[in-house]
Amino acid sequence: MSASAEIIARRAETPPLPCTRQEMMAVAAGREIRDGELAIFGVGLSMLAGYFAQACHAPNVRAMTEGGVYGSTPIGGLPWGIECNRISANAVSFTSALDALGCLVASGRCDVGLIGAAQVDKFGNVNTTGIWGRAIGNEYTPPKTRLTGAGGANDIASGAKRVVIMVSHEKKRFVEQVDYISSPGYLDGGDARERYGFVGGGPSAIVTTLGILRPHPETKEFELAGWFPFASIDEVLASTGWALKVAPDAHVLPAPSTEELAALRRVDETGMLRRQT
Amino acid sequence: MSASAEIIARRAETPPLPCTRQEMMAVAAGREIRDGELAIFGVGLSMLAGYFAQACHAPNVRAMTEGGVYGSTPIGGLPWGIECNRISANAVSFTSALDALGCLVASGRCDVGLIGAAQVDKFGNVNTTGIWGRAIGNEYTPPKTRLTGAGGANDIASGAKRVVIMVSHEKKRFVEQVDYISSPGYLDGGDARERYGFVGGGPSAIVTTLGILRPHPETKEFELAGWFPFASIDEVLASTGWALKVAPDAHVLPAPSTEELAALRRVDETGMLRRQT
Amino acid sequence: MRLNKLLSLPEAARRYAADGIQYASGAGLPVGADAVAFGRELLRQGRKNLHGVFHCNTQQLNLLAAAGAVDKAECGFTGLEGFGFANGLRRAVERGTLALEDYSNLAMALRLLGGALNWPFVPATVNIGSDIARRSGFAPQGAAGKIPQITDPFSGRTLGAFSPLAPDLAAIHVTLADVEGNAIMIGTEWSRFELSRAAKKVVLIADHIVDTACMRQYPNLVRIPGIVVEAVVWWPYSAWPQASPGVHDADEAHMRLMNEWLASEEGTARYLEQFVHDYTDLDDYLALIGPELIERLDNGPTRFLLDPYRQWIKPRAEVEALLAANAKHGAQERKAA
Amino acid sequence: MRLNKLLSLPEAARRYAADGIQYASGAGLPVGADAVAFGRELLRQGRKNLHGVFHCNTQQLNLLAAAGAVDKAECGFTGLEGFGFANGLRRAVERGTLALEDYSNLAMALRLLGGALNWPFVPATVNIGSDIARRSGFAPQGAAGKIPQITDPFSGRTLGAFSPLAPDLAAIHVTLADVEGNAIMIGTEWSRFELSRAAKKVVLIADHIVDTACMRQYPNLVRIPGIVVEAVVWWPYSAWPQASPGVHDADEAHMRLMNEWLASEEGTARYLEQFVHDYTDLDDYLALIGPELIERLDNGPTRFLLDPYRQWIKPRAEVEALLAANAKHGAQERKAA
Repeated sequence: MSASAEIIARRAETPPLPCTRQEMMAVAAGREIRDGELAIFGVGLSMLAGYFAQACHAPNVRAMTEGGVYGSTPIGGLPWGIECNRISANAVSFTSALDALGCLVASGRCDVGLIGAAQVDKFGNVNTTGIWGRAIGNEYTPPKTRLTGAGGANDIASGAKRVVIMVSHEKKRFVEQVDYISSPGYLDGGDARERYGFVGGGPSAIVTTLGILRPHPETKEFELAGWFPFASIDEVLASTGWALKVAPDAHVLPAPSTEELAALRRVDETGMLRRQT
Repeated sequence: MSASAEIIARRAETPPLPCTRQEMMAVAAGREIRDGELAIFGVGLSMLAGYFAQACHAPNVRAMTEGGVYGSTPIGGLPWGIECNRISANAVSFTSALDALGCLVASGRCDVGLIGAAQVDKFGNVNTTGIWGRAIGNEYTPPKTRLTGAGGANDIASGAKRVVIMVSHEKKRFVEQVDYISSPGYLDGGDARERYGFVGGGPSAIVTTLGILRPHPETKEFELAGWFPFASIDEVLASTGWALKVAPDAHVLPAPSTEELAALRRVDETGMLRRQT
Repeated sequence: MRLNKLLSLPEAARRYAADGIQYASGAGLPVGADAVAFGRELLRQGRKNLHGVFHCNTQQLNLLAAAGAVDKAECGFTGLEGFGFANGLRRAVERGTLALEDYSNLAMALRLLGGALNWPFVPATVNIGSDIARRSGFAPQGAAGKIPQITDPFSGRTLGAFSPLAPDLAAIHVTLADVEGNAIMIGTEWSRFELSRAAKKVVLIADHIVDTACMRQYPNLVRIPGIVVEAVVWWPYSAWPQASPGVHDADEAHMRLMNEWLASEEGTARYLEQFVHDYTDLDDYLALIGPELIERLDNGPTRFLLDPYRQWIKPRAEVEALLAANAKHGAQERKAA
Repeated sequence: MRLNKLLSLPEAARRYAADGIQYASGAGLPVGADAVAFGRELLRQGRKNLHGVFHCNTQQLNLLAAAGAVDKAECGFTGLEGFGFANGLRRAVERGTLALEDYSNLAMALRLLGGALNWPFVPATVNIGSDIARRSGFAPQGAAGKIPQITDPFSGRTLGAFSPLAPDLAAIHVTLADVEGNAIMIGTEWSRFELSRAAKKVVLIADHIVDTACMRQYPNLVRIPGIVVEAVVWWPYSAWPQASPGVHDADEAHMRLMNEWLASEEGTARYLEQFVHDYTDLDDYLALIGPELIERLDNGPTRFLLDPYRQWIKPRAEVEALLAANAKHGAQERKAA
């Protein structure tokens, strides 16, 4: 048994987690970020995950927001926006959208982006634009439910070296095909991204409330790579709207360590993630 | 006799000017600038002419340089450059080349630009790149004499609503065809500018050490529109390297008024123009 | 060019806005510095059929859309970040009374840059491949003209082309302005720099009026010079309930109340009555927010960012005197004409 | 990522420059703030066959060209403004030993923007129609690939396309930097913002090192954040004999002397001997300028522009201690590896 397999086995036997599912998800997403990387975070969960990484294992992550806010760490709780004073209070530089999303992200310089999704499909395409509940058809009509639009996520999905998608694991969100591709994953799979010359590599992980999905290296179809200690393969499959494949090396993922949880809770000062279970 | 003809006749009888030819030229060029205009000045003579206009008849001219230096007036003598401290000392805004030459000039927003020339031809094309002394031929070779390149003048010539060219009136400079078009005038005449979709209107005047040339409304060939009191049609023709036409309404131009000269000399604090006759 | 460009908020809206224009807000991010008060004034003056150019939705667009004053809008992000979906905007979109053209946030910035440079098109390496390029709210029958393909002449590879934006009017929120229209923004510029060059007319709405000496001390901060500005409006708390970094925090309770009320027609009517049509002047407007809350919002964590400039901030009486002088001058000019 | 990025001038040049690279200077205008001292150091280290990307010529390119270290260069303006033609550069061009590719000043800025955005090409509405588009110093046989035609997909009209620039190394002059590489420029940015995003590696040469607290007070002035910077060099008067707004004036006498000497091979050899190879360290370099002249140049009319930041300027001893700490750290890292 390898050292890491041993850890996994030990974790799998641990009693119910001392944290919420949202916290587990934030920790799992944060683990995707490596020290020293240039990383762009959105608002909410993804910002928490990013700053958790910085507070924990990636102290030199170069964090930015799409507003061109550089070098800041949130104070007094999670910012409700990327120009929230909680994040504007200690920045070293303010520039612009063109700079952040253009010169640093769409250009291919940014190592990793964290984005959210209302719907995601098996090729990692993200919908944050609207819910039609049907194919739109030839003539475009307004959605039944209008969402937030693409924002900067389309630019991140096109340009960042890799993208981590964070989404709550529910069947209605994990669909065979999204109603509308707001931010491109692997489109219809394989090397489809090459058709558009995207400099970004596409999504490397979908981190959910139940586990992590990763793309098959060839087909780019997302497969179950791991599940959280409180979840199971069956729960994941039942919560996914397509016939999800399970990767051969899929395994239970380690619960947050004491250090991880402490770091996360320092970042989540106001306990946003602890309230939402 | 109309009032203006009367003025002209009276001016023509005035004794030798109380100013240098360079000063006359600066005043004549400055008269091309109207109050309130957004105007871009180069270094040297054109900056003097521009700030003379501001000091004299166009107090609300909105002066800028291609470095994105806004709202300043030179102090302590003529700046030797567009980032000279003499002009950086009282600016209200510093931006960039992209802003000044792109957003404000090439965009078509700038009303008037003053540029210089080493050579100019009958269609107002300007050469500041090099002197070959022959047609370059199919294969490009280095010039006999390398000059300064186009700088921002090409952008001004392409985008400013109108352009005033300032050049010393010598036969070697007023040529049938410039060796190299650094900054486009009317190219080969007529509506040639339309082929390139230039938003700028092209040169409205060539102000020289002897007088002013203006383009024929149809052919765009530059013609003699007026000469300075110390000059004559014959001197102008003899100093021009192409068969210069004289416009039907060509006339002698008014000498600098006392007010004009006083304003110019306030701007030309260090007497640069008075030394160069 | 007049050097004193101060106008009252109502006068600026009257002079530069009209029904049917392409109207852009110059804002920080969705919940950041936006001249929401300018949108309130547009509604007070009954403006309608607006074509909104909002890099991101803010409470201004949310309100204008809820009130039915906007027929068309182009946006990157249409939510309210941490405050959820923008209920007024989403209602108008779902009902089909507002045609919304979707782009990404970078696309909007680039389209404004294209307008600023007066380019015929802007190269697009984003939005291609997604439904943003395949679906058009403005041309439901076919989006082929939205982000057409072009070929890179160097490599032969295919990419997209964005259409530039050149709005008729931009009402840009700035932290500090002098009476000539030189302006300093504190916080992200977002796309206000590009917009100030792309728009046909620019009106600044400033939190504070400062002496021009401030601009001469900090010329590199003056990213919007007066030469591109038509008018300067002084209206404190114009961004309310949103934040203005360095000046005041967001009013989180009103952010929520506003968005809740805009979720229904009745709520919208109530909001318009109480928070749009009911105040008569600046004092009245500030009373809506309330002095206690203002004091709290004024003492947020970014307050220190304004410290270097406080010495140049003109007191209210002086701003009002300058405004009156300009109004008198304008009246004389109109009489003479 | 190291937070302390301070390197000595020789070490920065050694680590990031090499023969044959595309080397860009990040400067103000021709006679403005340019890290001329970085060019001197390149010559001291014997660098050659450089491909110069100089938005405008400065005394740095004039010197590098005179010394024969540059084979190719791309420029907008190649003069020295009020100081006349650049004699070192013009000699190299006229002799044919330096291939010069001409663009306009806007074209250079746009090409750097294109590099910053990683676009395949940049729309060109200038330079077209002129000999800039018809003549290529890099491809004398035919300029067809220099500014090829493209068709606007919206209107069908024809325009040009510029090739983007992404230099291997940019040595950018800034007024103030902290040890992390956050930087403030005083005076026009010219194209330093675009260049700092377009270049593959960025080294800052700063007049002063300041505490990061300065950047947190003025984040809107920090147009180059540390996240795009490899190394920070402290070298006072690096722009000499040119000016650095807010810090020092131009040394007009040396501007003239330098350009006169560079007009001939003999003069160039003399210049290299006396002003490039002869100094051993910063004190020695400053002695070349001389304390009296430094005092005069320090007291120019833009001096007041630096006042707000003086409280954060680190004294020389502290900068040298930080530099030593980083050098030690670097040596340990190399030993460990």
